[in-house]
Amino acid sequence: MDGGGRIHARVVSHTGAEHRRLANKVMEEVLEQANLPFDEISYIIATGYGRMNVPFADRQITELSCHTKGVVSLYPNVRIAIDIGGQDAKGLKISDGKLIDFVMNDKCAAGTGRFLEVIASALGLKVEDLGSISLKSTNKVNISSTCTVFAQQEVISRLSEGAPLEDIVAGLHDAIASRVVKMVKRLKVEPDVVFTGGVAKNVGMVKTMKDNLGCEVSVPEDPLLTGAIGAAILGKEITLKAMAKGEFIPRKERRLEEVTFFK
Amino acid sequence: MSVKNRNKGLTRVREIYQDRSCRVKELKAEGKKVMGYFCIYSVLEMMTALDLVPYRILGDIREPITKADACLPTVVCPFVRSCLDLALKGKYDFLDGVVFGHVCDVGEKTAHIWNIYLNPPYFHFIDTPHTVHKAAVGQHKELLKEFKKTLEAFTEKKITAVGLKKAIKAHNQQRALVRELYELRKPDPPLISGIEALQVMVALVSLPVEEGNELLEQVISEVKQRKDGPQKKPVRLLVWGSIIDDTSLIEMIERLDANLVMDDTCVGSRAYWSGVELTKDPLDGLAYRYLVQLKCPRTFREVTFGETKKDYMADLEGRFGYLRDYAKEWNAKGVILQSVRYCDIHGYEVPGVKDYLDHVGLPNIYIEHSYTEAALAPLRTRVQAFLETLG
Amino acid sequence: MTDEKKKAMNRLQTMYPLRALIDEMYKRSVEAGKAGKPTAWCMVNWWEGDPIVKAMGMETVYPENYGAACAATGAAQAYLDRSDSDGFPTHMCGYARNCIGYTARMMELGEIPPEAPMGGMTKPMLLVGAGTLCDARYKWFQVLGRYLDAPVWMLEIPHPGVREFMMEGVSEHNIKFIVEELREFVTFLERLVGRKMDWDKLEEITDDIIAINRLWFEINELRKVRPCPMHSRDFWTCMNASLYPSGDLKVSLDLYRKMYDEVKSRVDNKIGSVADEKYRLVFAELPPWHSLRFFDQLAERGWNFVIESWAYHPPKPIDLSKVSDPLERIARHTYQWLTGYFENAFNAGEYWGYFAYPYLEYAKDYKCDGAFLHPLLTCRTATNHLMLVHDRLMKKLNVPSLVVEGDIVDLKLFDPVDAMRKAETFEEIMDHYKKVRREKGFDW
Amino acid sequence: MAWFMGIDIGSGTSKGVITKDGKPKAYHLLPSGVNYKAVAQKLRQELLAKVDLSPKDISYTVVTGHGAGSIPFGNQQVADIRCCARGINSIFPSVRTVIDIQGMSSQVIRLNEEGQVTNFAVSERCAAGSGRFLEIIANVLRIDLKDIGSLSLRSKHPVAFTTGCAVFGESEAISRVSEGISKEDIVAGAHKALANKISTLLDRVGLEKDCAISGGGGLNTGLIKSVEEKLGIQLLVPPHPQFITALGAAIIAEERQNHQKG
Repeated sequence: MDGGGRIHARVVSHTGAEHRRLANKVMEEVLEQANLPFDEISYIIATGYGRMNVPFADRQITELSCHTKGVVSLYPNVRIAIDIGGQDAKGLKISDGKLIDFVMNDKCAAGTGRFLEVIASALGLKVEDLGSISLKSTNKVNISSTCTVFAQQEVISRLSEGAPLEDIVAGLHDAIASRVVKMVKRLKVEPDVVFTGGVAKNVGMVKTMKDNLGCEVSVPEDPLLTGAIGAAILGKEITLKAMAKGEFIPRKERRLEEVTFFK
Repeated sequence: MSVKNRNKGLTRVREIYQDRSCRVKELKAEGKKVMGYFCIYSVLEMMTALDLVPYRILGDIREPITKADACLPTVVCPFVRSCLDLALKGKYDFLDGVVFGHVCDVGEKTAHIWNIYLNPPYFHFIDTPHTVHKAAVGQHKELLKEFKKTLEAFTEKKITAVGLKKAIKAHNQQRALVRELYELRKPDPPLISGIEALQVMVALVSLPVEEGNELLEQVISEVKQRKDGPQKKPVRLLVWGSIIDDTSLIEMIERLDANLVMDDTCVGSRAYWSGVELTKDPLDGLAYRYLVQLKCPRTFREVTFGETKKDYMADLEGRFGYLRDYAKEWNAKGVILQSVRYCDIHGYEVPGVKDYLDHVGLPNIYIEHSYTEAALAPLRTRVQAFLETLG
Repeated sequence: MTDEKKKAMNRLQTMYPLRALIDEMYKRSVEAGKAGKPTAWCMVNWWEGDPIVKAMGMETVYPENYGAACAATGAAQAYLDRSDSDGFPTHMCGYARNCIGYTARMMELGEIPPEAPMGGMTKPMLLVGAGTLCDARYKWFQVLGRYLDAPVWMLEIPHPGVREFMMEGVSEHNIKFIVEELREFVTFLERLVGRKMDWDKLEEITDDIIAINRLWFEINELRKVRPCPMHSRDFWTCMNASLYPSGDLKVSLDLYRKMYDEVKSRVDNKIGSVADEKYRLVFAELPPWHSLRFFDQLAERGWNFVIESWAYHPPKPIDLSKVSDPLERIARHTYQWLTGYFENAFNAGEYWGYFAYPYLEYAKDYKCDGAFLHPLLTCRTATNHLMLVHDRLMKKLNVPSLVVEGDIVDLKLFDPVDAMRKAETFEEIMDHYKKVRREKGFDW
Repeated sequence: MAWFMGIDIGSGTSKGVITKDGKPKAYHLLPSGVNYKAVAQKLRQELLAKVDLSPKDISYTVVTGHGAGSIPFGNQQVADIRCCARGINSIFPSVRTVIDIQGMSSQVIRLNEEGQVTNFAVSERCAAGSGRFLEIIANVLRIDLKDIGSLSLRSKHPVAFTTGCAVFGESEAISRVSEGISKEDIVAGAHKALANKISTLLDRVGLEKDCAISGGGGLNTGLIKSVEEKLGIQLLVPPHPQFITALGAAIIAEERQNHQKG
């Protein structure tokens, strides 16, 4: 992102176990896309689960703050942001652009994207296809097990009892949505509601979330990037503020080699 | 003076924190009897008065629970399970006896299970009342008389009024010293970190009262002088909730951009804020202090009790007003409400505390942990985000 | 349920009118609410506070029973979710969360929720808490202050199964304590209701309750024979009239009399409560209210549940006729309940711990082949001691236990298929230990 | 010439065995997939084909396992725990304790000399106590499940998994990875954690030797090692451990047949 807040390059890549190597790879790609030398980057903020493993980042900020920034930049009137990723689900309460309260679940795969991943693989389906399948459903099957592991077992037996696939998949979507919405309700939901994260790409989930929340939800065109965009904005703000004051900004060395974990 | 000498007290504190039983085992070798007690409702003065060494039973957040599952279900307080687990693994074999108060359901059942499976030479259960009615205080005094009887039978000594008053003075002095220590957390940056403070508190429940007092005096004087105290951080925090007997949670918080300057938790300030009044019959002062003045959610306490109309806010004010005062005096900007998983007595309190803190405008966050180091990792994000909302 | 399933379990005819009393209890309190008469929500308090509240002319309902009712009718889930989104941890007592959710919804609507089972619980004038046995019951009524302006009175009582109570003089000061408590309670109620206590009425109610409990105790004594004439399901249905003494106690007394006669005639004619009694079991603690049909399936396999949780049972009878002060009579009656089941343990010089010992006595007296233990994921109190019970029954009596996790309210936590798989295996185990007991010279 | 069949429809895989005179003559395994009915029929066909028999040659069939309810054939349904006990008893009569580690749960079963169950403990409704835990860890580390055992054997310093829950375990594994800890140490840690779970199950029912392992877990060398280390005993590992329950079902079929005769 440049000083004017224009985005020049975006990269999304699957996080494996090796956060650090990945961070380097992503950085290389994004620099190549923007066709910039590394040193040109004034400030780098790392966020998300692996934020501690971005050796070249000048600062680490949690995904909650970054998501807030990112979402607000896209939807200035947002009051509630819901982010469902593969690892966790978050609800953010936002008041004039600032994060004032939040809830999150990262204890349990149920109610996260992981839930869908695990079960999709058990059903031999692609996660991307789940949404469209679920929309075909006429009466969704109620999935009683909370734990992903047992929900998977339950799904298999439902199928063996001859329940139609789409109804089960719809049931799964509903299971996540109801869990997340129950959690988010602790924030006292009010519009505008924005839905982000990998799961927000799933049309079925978007529909179920609307049904469960009983209100409209907006989804940015690239729901995976809101956190990164927010981080970039925060980086921009920090830099501009320091420049205005004429302060020197401490920066990490711009190096992309394998670094061993700092201890 | 070398750093080591300058921080002699804190070094001793760390020694004890790392090997809690080291001192009491020495004392046992010298022929003293060591009395394990569970939670803060066991009346320490009565043990001290008989020259017994009270030693608080704590868990070990680093030790996976394996043995306890055979006699306690897994869906109960992991702190209690950990305590029992250590005992079943023989780590509390050096205790000459154990004392349990009726602190909470799990504590109470564990008392019986402990007695059955470990069969200690001395065992006493105080059925501490759960309300603060006048009648309940009288009942509590009667219960302390029984405690006195069994202690005297076990030690074949008598508790004299003089001896008991002496013990009360010693423990009151410890409470006063702890409050003095906490005073040193008021400056910004605090003169002593949350981690160090907790280590001191853990040391105190692992030593005879006099030795604890000496150690406190030493720590207080050296902390006042030292130059290598905590750094200034953007946020000062107050922490409330269930027991914290391991520094890892506090470390997680202080590693982030915050100083933990005050607490209302067990092992922390909770057991030290109120002293015992020296009444004509010392048992009156003890019965009152240990039932009415100790403020743990295990006791039913309602400001509007006995009124025919209920006023929720007045009730909250009466129950949690002290938290606002703590925040004010220690200049804390936010409150971390924390509870170990499956703790009912704290669980029921949470929405009320939140209602109150929101009402008085103190930002707060509730985190629940399962008494394992690992479970802290995901909590870090919550706490950091909370700090970011404050900053 | 298919017909032959119905046949497998032989319900008592006299159970049905007793069951009907519960519906009346809710109806009466709603009407009283409408009529602006004093009403109270009570924790089960083992007759410590009931007679006093009743004598003050208050209509009572019991939110714990309402939790079971909501569970049985499937209404609970919505209330649990509500308490959940109000920020109460989900591991808390299912009854409490159900009650919190219900109250939140009722106060929001400004009236009894239309979907509320049994016609709902009317907004109370008073909350009578009783911590006896469990922390939740100290804390949960206080929590309702978030939604209700009804004052809470907390009844306090010593804890059951405490060995220290066997020390000389302790029981007497315990009784004294309870009486003092109750006196404070009476003065409070007089202020609240603006009416003086009618001591004669109190005495009459107290004696009715004592009579009901004595009869109820005798009925359960009859269950020791083979085949057992009365199944736990009938017990759970009929305990209400003892545990929740509301309405006309003379009616309850009469219904229990009829019940006694029916059970007695079954004993005389060797009629069992299941078609073919193969296994006799003791159940601990709280049943899965939402899945009681599970017991019909077990009945088909010859499982008879012959005795259950002592805490649901009345005190072992003692003579209180000489006690003149009704408050002291109440105190001694309740105190007998909370110590009576342990005396033998302590007299035998055994240390058992609260809740574990009565099951040993039950297993012996009711000749049980096994124990069905039901750990609850949302109730510490009814769960903490079950491992101990399991261990002691085996060590002392060679009676095996079947452990099936579940919950009282949240049916998501009970899996009947898995339970049945364990149950089938358990039959083999009960057979095995029947042999072992014979070899070791036990008489069953 | 009496033949018997045992069918075990697990939630992950379905196993079938044909026996004669208490000895296994044919084994077959299929992924359970989503249609238990179909897989059971297919399993039967392929089993019969292996010994070149037709359905009528089978005198008695016992079905068991998670999906037993939906099997269209079979003379009787028996709980898998009992089948497992009989199965192991037919191979190792000296075994008094068997640790059965399946995809969805683990159980420790005590049995007497006749192979009757005398006590058992099933892991709680928590995947941490089952083979599923290892699958989850393998999945989050993106390693192939079949390599997980051998990988763990290469570990020098297994990480301590302090959590008791598979999903916690997952996030814990992630945070360990992010601390730069090697996959083998994490996997080995996961094995140790499962071994701990199993030993607490054992604490409930008591360990009496000989002790055997069965179920899919019996194929995992890393798991066997960590259980043996934890318990300080040698585990007997039967041939085809994942078939023990199906085998037991066939044995019970044989018993029932003889019982009916005389």
